[in-house]
This record gives sequence, structure tokens and C-alpha cells, in this order.
Amino acid sequence: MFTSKVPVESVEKIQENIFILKAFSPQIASAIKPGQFCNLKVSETDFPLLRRPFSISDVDGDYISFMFNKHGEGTRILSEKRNGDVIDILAPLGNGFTYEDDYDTAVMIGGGLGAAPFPFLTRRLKNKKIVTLIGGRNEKDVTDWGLKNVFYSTDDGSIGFKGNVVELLISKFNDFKDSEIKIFSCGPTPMLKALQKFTVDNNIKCEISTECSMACGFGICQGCPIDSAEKDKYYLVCKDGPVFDAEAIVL
Amino acid sequence: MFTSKVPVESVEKIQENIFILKAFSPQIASAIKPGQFCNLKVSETDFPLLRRPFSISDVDGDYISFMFNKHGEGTRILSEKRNGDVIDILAPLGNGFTYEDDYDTAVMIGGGLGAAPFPFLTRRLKNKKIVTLIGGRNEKDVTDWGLKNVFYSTDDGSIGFKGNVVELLISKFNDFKDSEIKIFSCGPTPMLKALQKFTVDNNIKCEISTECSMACGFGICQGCPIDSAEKDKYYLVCKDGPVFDAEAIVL
Amino acid sequence: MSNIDLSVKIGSLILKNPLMLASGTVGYGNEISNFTDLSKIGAIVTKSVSLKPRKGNPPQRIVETPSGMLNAIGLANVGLEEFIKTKIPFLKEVDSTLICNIAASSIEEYVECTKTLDGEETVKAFEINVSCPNVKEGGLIFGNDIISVGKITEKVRAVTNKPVIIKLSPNVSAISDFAKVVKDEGGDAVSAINTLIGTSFDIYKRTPKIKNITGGLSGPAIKPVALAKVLEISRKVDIPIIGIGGIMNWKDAVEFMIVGATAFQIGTVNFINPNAGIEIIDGLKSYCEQMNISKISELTASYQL
Amino acid sequence: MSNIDLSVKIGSLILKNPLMLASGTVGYGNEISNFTDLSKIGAIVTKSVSLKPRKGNPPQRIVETPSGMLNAIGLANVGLEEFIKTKIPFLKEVDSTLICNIAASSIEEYVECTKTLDGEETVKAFEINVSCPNVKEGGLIFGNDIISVGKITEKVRAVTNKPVIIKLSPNVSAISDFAKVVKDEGGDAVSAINTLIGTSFDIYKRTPKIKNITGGLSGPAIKPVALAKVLEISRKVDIPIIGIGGIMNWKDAVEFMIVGATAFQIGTVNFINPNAGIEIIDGLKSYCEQMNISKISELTASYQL
Ligand SMILES: Cc1cc2nc3c(=O)[nH]c(=O)nc-3n(C[C@H](O)[C@H](O)[C@H](O)COP(=O)(O)OP(=O)(O)OC[C@H]3O[C@@H](n4cnc5c(N)ncnc54)[C@H](O)[C@@H]3O)c2cc1C
Ligand SMILES: Cc1cc2nc3c(=O)[nH]c(=O)nc-3n(C[C@H](O)[C@H](O)[C@H](O)COP(=O)(O)OP(=O)(O)OC[C@H]3O[C@@H](n4cnc5c(N)ncnc54)[C@H](O)[C@@H]3O)c2cc1C
Ligand SMILES: Cc1cc2nc3c(=O)[nH]c(=O)nc-3n(C[C@H](O)[C@H](O)[C@H](O)COP(=O)(O)O)c2cc1C
Ligand SMILES: Cc1cc2nc3c(=O)[nH]c(=O)nc-3n(C[C@H](O)[C@H](O)[C@H](O)COP(=O)(O)O)c2cc1C
Ligand code: FES
Ligand code: FES
Repeated sequence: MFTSKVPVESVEKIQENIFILKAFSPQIASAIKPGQFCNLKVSETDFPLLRRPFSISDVDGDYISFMFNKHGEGTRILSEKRNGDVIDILAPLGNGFTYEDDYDTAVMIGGGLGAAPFPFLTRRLKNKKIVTLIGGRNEKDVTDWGLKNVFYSTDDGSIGFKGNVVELLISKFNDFKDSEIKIFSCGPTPMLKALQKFTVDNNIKCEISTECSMACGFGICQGCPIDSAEKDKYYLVCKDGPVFDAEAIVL
Repeated sequence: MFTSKVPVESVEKIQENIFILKAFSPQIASAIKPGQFCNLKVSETDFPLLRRPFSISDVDGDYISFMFNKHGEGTRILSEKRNGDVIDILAPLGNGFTYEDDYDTAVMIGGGLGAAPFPFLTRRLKNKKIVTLIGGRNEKDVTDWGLKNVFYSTDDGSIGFKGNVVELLISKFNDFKDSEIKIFSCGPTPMLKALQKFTVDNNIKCEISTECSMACGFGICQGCPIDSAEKDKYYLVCKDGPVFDAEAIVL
Repeated sequence: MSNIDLSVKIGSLILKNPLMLASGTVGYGNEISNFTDLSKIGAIVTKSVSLKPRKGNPPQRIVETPSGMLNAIGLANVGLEEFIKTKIPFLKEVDSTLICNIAASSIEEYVECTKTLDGEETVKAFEINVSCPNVKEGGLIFGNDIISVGKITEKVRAVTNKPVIIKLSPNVSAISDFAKVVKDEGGDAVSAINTLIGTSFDIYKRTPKIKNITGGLSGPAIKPVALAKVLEISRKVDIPIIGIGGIMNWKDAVEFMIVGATAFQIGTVNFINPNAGIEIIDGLKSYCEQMNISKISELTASYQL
Repeated sequence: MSNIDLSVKIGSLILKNPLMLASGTVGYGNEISNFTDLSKIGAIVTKSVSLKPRKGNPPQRIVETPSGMLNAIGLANVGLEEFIKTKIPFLKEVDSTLICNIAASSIEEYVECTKTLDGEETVKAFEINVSCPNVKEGGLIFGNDIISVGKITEKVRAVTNKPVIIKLSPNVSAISDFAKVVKDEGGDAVSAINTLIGTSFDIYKRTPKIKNITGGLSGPAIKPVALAKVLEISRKVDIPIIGIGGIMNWKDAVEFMIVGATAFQIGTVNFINPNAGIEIIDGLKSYCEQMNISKISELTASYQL
């Protein structure tokens, strides 16, 4: 873990409201793993006060990328960064995906911007088949940036399967019958909850990347508890997560 | 008085730490007079909270200019504006100089960035001689941007007269013996105080442009009092000033 | 658009909408009328007036702080006589509701001011400022003393039939105790909050930046505190609350209504955006439409805890 | 550089410099030691420890506000036993001064915790948290009650010879009254301030953003208030003050010392810049050089009013 001042290479708008910020950081690029995140100081002033947590979306050589929606003050500022601007980044944070264990097919499931960590995971996966399911409200919500073998679901059916991404998974489940799969997922809580139930009931390996409000991002503020499956115990999303085994947490 | 969203044309660094911000505003250009000021919202967010008051430094056709030092958060943000950025400006504010009355020579006296309002005054003056005295700590503090017939004074003598600008005025006073002069001044309080004493003692017409902390800039917060020569009465710098007759105020 | 009922009721006072301009932040209305249409504003609360004119504190009176500002104006005002003679006539022309804010150094002075102004038809209600942090006498000494607040409410109540609103100090442990006393003594509503006491020093001169040493903190920085005070009163005392503190936009205004405010006031934002009031009213309308709220008063204290 | 004496004294406790890490904002020191050299820090104040472990409040515990943040952690901590077994050993290795912050729901619990920890050589002083706004019992109920604060000080004082620091609540009208009681009952110093009570609501769901409904406001937003509280104590009571609230950089730290603080703590800034402590110490040194100050303790209460 370290803080580092990182120069922005580019900010690209790849969809109606989806941006990719690319920055040059050999240090972070070599230290970070898929599923881990960074905590970004979006401005050089004390405003906005807190850092903003973002998954690492891709690492390409010495370059790192973040994928984000513009919705509040922090993401607005990020979306306006220009080549040469410098961002103070705290990284690498949390525990990433465990993707090198024993299984045949990696099924990545993302709800909306939940796709963010998967380009990097896709890049790092060796000798596994990949299926990627991305869900959103409509066509504009989803992207296949950096992904492989992508199937969409949308609430309005404007692209791909009409329905949510867990329904899409269930509909495709027969395809996976003959191989052992492991699910990597990230997205809004209702989706993760449905997925968690499905995978636990069906005894499928599943890792969930979670999100919550954070102050520090590295374990000193106790601001990011998540209910654990153990009684009377919270995990900290930033330190014990953000990626958890589906069985380990209560959503 | 109105608020207006004004596009930035350019920001130019004309000295070590002196910037000119030029913006396009036919509306302000046609409404504002020398010595009046504007109150600028330097960012699009609520931070920094308050507007920043700046004299109008020049008006050229539909373009208006501000001259400033970068010293705090607000001026830092202004110095980083780029072509096309938009600034919310409240203008025209306060009372400017009375420069069309009866006298022969306009003597403009600025301490450091006190020079700011004089390019515009210089441009508007018709049928008057102009002498401009600009004082600073050293060479880097002073500029003749937009000024005419300039004489410098510096504390360290690095350029022009060695001493302060009031001493420079006194040293040149013989030159003005035969013409009626009117002094227009702006700068740090100690300088204005010395000048005020000199002009009142010698019965010279003198207008002083003052500065103080402001919130609103147009008379609603009562935040900007200045002692008046009348007993038990404050003027408001933003509404009754910022330009005052030297005799009207207590500095 | 026009189907939404924005009106609110505070005691017998009915306002066309819940937005008021806070005392001390719009003077007597004339300067700000260059920027905004005062006839659309729910109510204008005038700068605190006292029996005699007050010169106010010497400069520096204002300093910016992170997301806030400190002020120590010291209740500079023209005094009651001049107020009636020159300020009321202007305000009469404006088709808005006029609430007169009164500050005083003694209970008698509060009573005398109220009595005198009670005859002015243009004045529709009184807001009694028992909480100015920036004057030596009165102000905070009253505002932090529950017995004084009770007495002032009682005595002022006795001399007017117009709505009496008491503006409370946030610089106390339990603001709801003060609201309770106001209710018990016949006050119609409370305004919460006035500014928090704060200071700021020049680290090179080691002097306070504000001549008065301390000032009152306002602006977005205090919004969370103000919301908590309004919520505290709302949960404990059944009295209309006028929410104040750090409102910059319609979202902040909605937040105040949700935690318990019947109406709200905007202060500091007027200095930055003198048309903020109108923009906030428009924002409230759109929000109500979007949320299918037909009467804005339904919002008041609609929190789900 | 090395000529400047940065050391300060709080009762019998001597710190190598006036910078402390505030309770609850650096856990037990281990995570932050990845970013900063703890051996250079004046003192580390540990997360409030209570007799039994506390799970803390359910999420959401944190929300950002303008120039501030609200937290309602609810004193989540490992409990006294675990603290002694696993946390103190790590802190022993670090060559810094360890101050143990204690929270409790009864006077007896404060006393028992202090007694137990008194034997731990690594613990150099106690900071008694009578002012946590985020727990149902204890906390604020004590913090806003001057008699309780006096009693806690007296009882804790009786069971230890190590310096006793009482951490005061800002949510009161006259914090100096509380500081006076602490002094009278034998406390060595006061810490001021803990967080201000605040809240924040989701305007679409109408629910509090923080599950606990209210939280404690910290960060730059509260700095003016904290400075005013420190100044108030400094002007009225002769007791060492540890200044806290919104310090982001060395300038803020100097400001706190000028208004009366002997030492100061940084909290929220650790989340944003975990090396802030070291940077502030460096800034203090440069300031002292520039201002020709040879002992930093000269700064304390050097205000010119
Ligand atoms: C581990 C982790 C990884 C994340 N990865 C991504 C990513 O790759 N791409 C992406 O677009 N977003 C991601 N997020 C969410 C991202 O942090 C928020 O979108 C961002 O903080 C919003 O900031 P804002 O200033 O634009 O929004 P505002 O709403 O103005 O922010 C206000 C406050 O709320 C917090 N906040 C707002 N939304 C969220 C949220 N969804 N989760 C947590 N805190 C929030 C902010 O951090 C800030 O403190 C991640 C969050 C976490 C915890
Ligand atoms: C009528 C008027 C005309 C002015 N004209 C000019 C000009 O033409 N060029 C120029 O460089 N400066 C001018 N100033 C001063 C200018 O307003 C300040 O330099 C500017 O506000 C500093 O902002 P900051 O955020 O960079 O500094 P900060 O120090 O970060 O500002 C903090 C706060 O202090 C206030 N402040 C700081 N310095 C001053 C100051 N000298 N006077 C008043 N308030 C101050 C700011 O407005 C802000 O509220 C003028 C001031 C007034 C009142
Ligand atoms: C410059 C200034 C002057 C004020 N003067 C008064 C006053 O005369 N009487 C009063 O009751 N409140 C006064 N207030 C307090 C405001 O009415 C309001 O309660 C406070 O500013 C909080 O609201 P805000 O954060 O929206 O500004 C003043 C506030 C400011 C900033
Ligand atoms: C997340 C968080 C947790 C805190 N926990 C404690 C605590 O356990 N005990 C305590 O005495 N103070 C606690 N505090 C208060 C801080 O120690 C400090 O008094 C306060 O944050 C103000 O300082 P700051 O503005 O520098 O953060 C906590 C503050 C924060 C932000
Ligand atoms: S965000 Fe601070 S502990 Fe997790
Ligand atoms: S700055 Fe507000 S009255 Fe002058």
C-alpha cells in the first residue's frame, strides 16, 4: 500500500455516460491484482473532502485504467481530467479475486458499471474459458470494453436478453453443465443478493465484489462494515473485501 | 447589476506572478466603468464558497480583463482557466472613479496589483495628461500592462526609483506645479494612508480605491464597512465605494 | 406545474411557498430586488432591527472558512424609527410576506419593538432573534438561557396577535428544550438555526481575522448540524419549525422539510447567487411533480427512521 | 532545523512534538504504519476501547458532507482483553507515545478500564472519551452533563497516576465550564473537540443516510467551531488543551496552538492523507524557523486579541 501521484494519460467517453480514465503508473500497474481497488483524490484541494474508491479496470503495461459513470461531484471532476493532470492515488487496496484455483469456465457477471473490474480479470486469466454476462436497464447502460464472449441482458430488451442478468445466467445454465464454473460478480446489491441465493442454493463457486461508502479505504476508519455469515461479526469491505466468497457475507 | 455567465477567452501570465484573464462579455463591457468591480464565482461548485471581487482592469470592445496575483485558492483556480471555460460574474458593482471633472493631469498611483484598475481608466480618459506611478517591492511586482507614461518605484531599487510610491510622487511633485492634477490611487492600506495624508495636507484632489473582505459585493451582507470621516458612521466598501474621495474616509 | 400546492402554514400565517429569505442576508430587500423577483418569494425576513440604530462591529466582519463563512456584523441596523419610515414603504410595494426580525438587549426592548411594529400592517409576523452570537449584551446570553427565552416569548406574545417566531441558538446541548419552552409560552413557531460560534486566526500576526474575535458560522459547512437540530425538535416538540442553515439548492431545502421543517430560510447563498430563491422554488416544484406530491406541506417531517 | 525544540508537556507527560493521531482515526496504528513513520509522531491515541468488545453500528456508517464527514461507527472495538493481548504488543514496538482512549457506559466501567490498563507500561496516559455522540448509553449523556464529567474525572483520577485527559463534547453551551470541572477534579488536560452532532437524509427515500440517524461531524467544516471552543477554554481555564477539529495541514495546527492548544490531534485527514502527520511536523518546523521561534511551546495561547 502506498500513495502515488499519477499523471493522467486520457479520459475517453465510451458510452452515453461511461468513461475510461487511463493513467501512467508502473508502480500501481505492477502491484495491483484484479478485483483490488484504488482510492482516488479527485482534486488537489480539500474539496471534495474524501477520496473516491474505484476498482482497477485494466492494466496494460505501465498504464492503469478506471471505468466510471459520471453521477456526483467526484466523478464529474474525474471526467474533466486532461492529459498531464495529476491524481493522487492510494493503492493497491483490498483483496482481489481468487481466479487461479481449480475450475474450467470463468463466468463474469456484471450489473451496469459492475463490469468495471472484469477487463483486468479477463486479461489475467490463463487457461480458462470465459463467459461474460452484462446486465443493464438499457443499451446505453452496458459496455463490452475489454471483455470477452459477452452476452447482454437489459430490462427493456433494447439489447440482448430481456430481463435481469441473473435470469440471463439461469437461462444459459445448461451451456455450463459439462464444465466446472466459477462466478465472479459485481454490481448493485439486489442483483448480488439474487445471485448469491442462486449460487449458494446450487453450490456454485461464486465471488462477489461489494461496494459501500468508505472514508479511508485501508482499514483505519471502520466506516465500511458488511455483515458476515458468522454471528455478531462485521467484515470491513475495504480490508477484508471488497471481494468475498458468496457464502461469507450477508447482503 | 446582473449576473452573467461569461466565457473565458484567455489567461496570460504577464509577470512572475501577475495574470490577465480576458473574457467575452458585451453585457459587462458596455455597462461597467473604470474603478467599478465584479464579483467572480471562480468555480462551478460550492467551493470555494464566496465570490471573489476583482476590479475591472480593462475593456476592449466586447472583451473584459482582470489582472490578478495568484495567492490563494480562488486566484489559483482563476489562473488555471482555459479558453471556453465559463465564469459566473456579478457586475457592475460599486462606484468607479470620477474622471471627467475639471483637471489637467491624471496621476494614477498603484501599489503592486493596485495597478489593476488603471488600464481601463487610461483607455477612457480623454483630453487629460496621464502620469502613472507604480510601486512594488521589486521588479517582479510591477507591470506597465495597459498603462501610459509609467514611472516605477521599488523597495529594493531593482527598477526605477528606490523607495515607495508616495516618495516617488513627492519627488516628482515639481513636475506638476503648473497643471491641476487629480490623483487616482489603489493599493495596500499603508500606502493609501500615506498618500491620503499627503493629498489632504496639500489640498490635492485624490480618489482612493479601497479593498476589504466581502461576501456579497452589492450591499446585502453589511460585511464590508469602512470608517467614514463623519462621526459614528460606516460606509460600505462595495456599495458606497470601492472608490472614495480621500477626505471621505478614515483608513 | 401549477397543480402543486406550495403553500404552507405557520400558526395563522399562510405563505405562498415555504421559501424565506433569512434575516441579515438580504438587508431590507432593495438591493437583492435587482436580481430576483421578490413577489415570488414566500417571505422576506428583514435584518434584525433594534430600538435604536446600531453602527455594528468594526471591520473585518467577514471571513471565509471551508464551505462556510464567519460573520460578526454586530446587528448593524437603521433602528426602529428609520426602519418604519424608509424601509417598510419599499417592502410594502413588493408583493411578498414581510416578517420582521427583532433583536434587543433587554426583554423590555423586545416588547417595545414588537408593540411599535404591531401597528404596521405590512408586517405579517415577528421573528425574535434571541441568538445573535455577535453582540455583547442580549443575543447569546438570552439564547442560551432557557428561562430568558421563555420570558421573552411570553412577553412578546402578550403584545401582539401576529405570529411570533423565536429564532433559536444552536450553541446549546438540547435545542428541543428551548423549542418546548417557546411552545409552552405561546410562541407560534421556532426558527432553527442561527449561526454556530466560530473563529479564525491569522497565523503570522496571531490576531483573530474577525475584529470581534469570534463570529457566526453559516453556509454548507453547518448544514448537517442544522438538520440534526431540526430533526431533534421535530421528534420531541409539536411546533412548526423554520429550517435554516447551509441551504444552497432545492435538494438541501427538501432535506430540511423531510427532517421536520414547515418552511425554510436561505441566508449565505443569497450572497453567492442572489436569484437562488427563485431557482429553489422551481426545483421544489419539479421535485414534487417527480415524486407525485400534490401539497408540499406533506413533505414536512416525512422522515422514515 | 534540528535546533527547534518541538517538545511539549501535558501534565507529567512529555511529547517529542505536539502532533497526536486522534482516537478512532488510526485504529491501533498498524494499517497506517504502511504510510507513515509512527516513531516520529508525538503520540498515538488509540481507538476508544471499552470493557467488552463492541460490534459497532450497522452500515451505513459514513457520509460525506460539505468539507466534512459524518460518522457513526458506534465505538466498534476489540474490547479491553483483546486490546491488551494483541494491540499493545504492536504499539510497544513503535517508538511513539501511546495514549489509551477509553469509552464506557458507566462510571464504574471507566474506572475498571483505567485500573486494568494502568499496569501496562506502554500506556503513557489516558484520554477519557465522555463525548461520543454515536452510542445510546454513556457518550453524550455523560459529555453534556457537567456533574457526570466531574465524577468521571475524580474517579478515574483516583485509580491512576498517569496523566488523565478528558475529551470534551462540543455540543454544549459553555465548554469552559466542563474544562473547569476537569481541572477542579484533578484532570491533567482536556481534549477539544469531539465531533458535532449532525445528520444527512436521502431526499428520495426520506431515510437518514447514516443508519444510526445522526452521526458525528468532523473535518475542515468544524475547524472554526473547534478553534472557538479551544479559545474559550484558554481564556477561562488554566489547563493544558489538546486541540482537535478539522486540521488538514500545518497552518491549521499552528492556528490551534495560537488559540490555546498545547498539543493537537489530527483525525479525518488521516483517511485522506495517511502521511499528513509527518508533513505537518515538517511544516511546523519551517514555520518556527521562519518566525524565529525556538520552542514550539511558546506558540501556545500566544494570541493577540
Ligand atoms: C471498492 C469499490 C470499488 C468501486 N469501483 C467503482 C468503479 O470501478 N466504477 C465506478 O463507477 N464506481 C465504482 N465505485 C463506486 C464509486 O466509488 C462511486 O461511484 C464514487 O465514489 C461516486 O463519487 P461521486 O463524487 O461522483 O458521487 P457523490 O454521490 O457526489 O459522492 C458522495 C459520497 O458518496 C460516496 N459514494 C457515492 N456513490 C457511492 C457508491 N456507489 N459506493 C460507495 N460510495 C459511494 C462517495 O465516495 C462520496 O463519499 C466503487 C466503490 C467501491 C467501494
Ligand atoms: C473591490 C475589490 C477589488 C479588487 N480588485 C482586485 C484586482 O483587480 N486584482 C487582484 O489581484 N485582487 C483584487 N482584489 C483582491 C481580491 O479580491 C483577492 O485577491 C482575492 O479575493 C483573493 O482570493 P483567493 O481565493 O486567491 O485568496 P484567499 O486568501 O484564499 O481568499 C480567502 C478569502 O479572503 C478574501 N480575500 C483574500 N485577499 C483579499 C483581499 N486582498 N481583499 C479582499 N478580500 C480578500 C477572499 O475573497 C476570500 O473570501 C480586490 C478586492 C476588492 C474588495
Ligand atoms: C452576514 C450575516 C448576517 C446575519 N445577520 C442576522 C441578523 O441580523 N439576525 C438574525 O436573526 N440572523 C442573522 N444571520 C443569520 C442568518 O439569518 C441564518 O440564520 C444563518 O446565516 C444560517 O443560514 P445560512 O447557512 O443559510 O446562511 C446572519 C447571517 C449572516 C451570514
Ligand atoms: C471515523 C471516526 C471515528 C472516531 N472514533 C472516535 C473514538 O472512537 N473515540 C473518540 O474519542 N473520538 C473518535 N472520533 C473523533 C476524533 O477523534 C476527533 O475528535 C474528530 O474526528 C475531530 O477531529 P478531525 O476533524 O480532525 O477529524 C472519531 C472520528 C471519526 C471521523
Ligand atoms: S473504509 Fe475505512 S475501514 Fe474501510
Ligand atoms: S460585501 Fe456585502 S455589503 Fe458589502
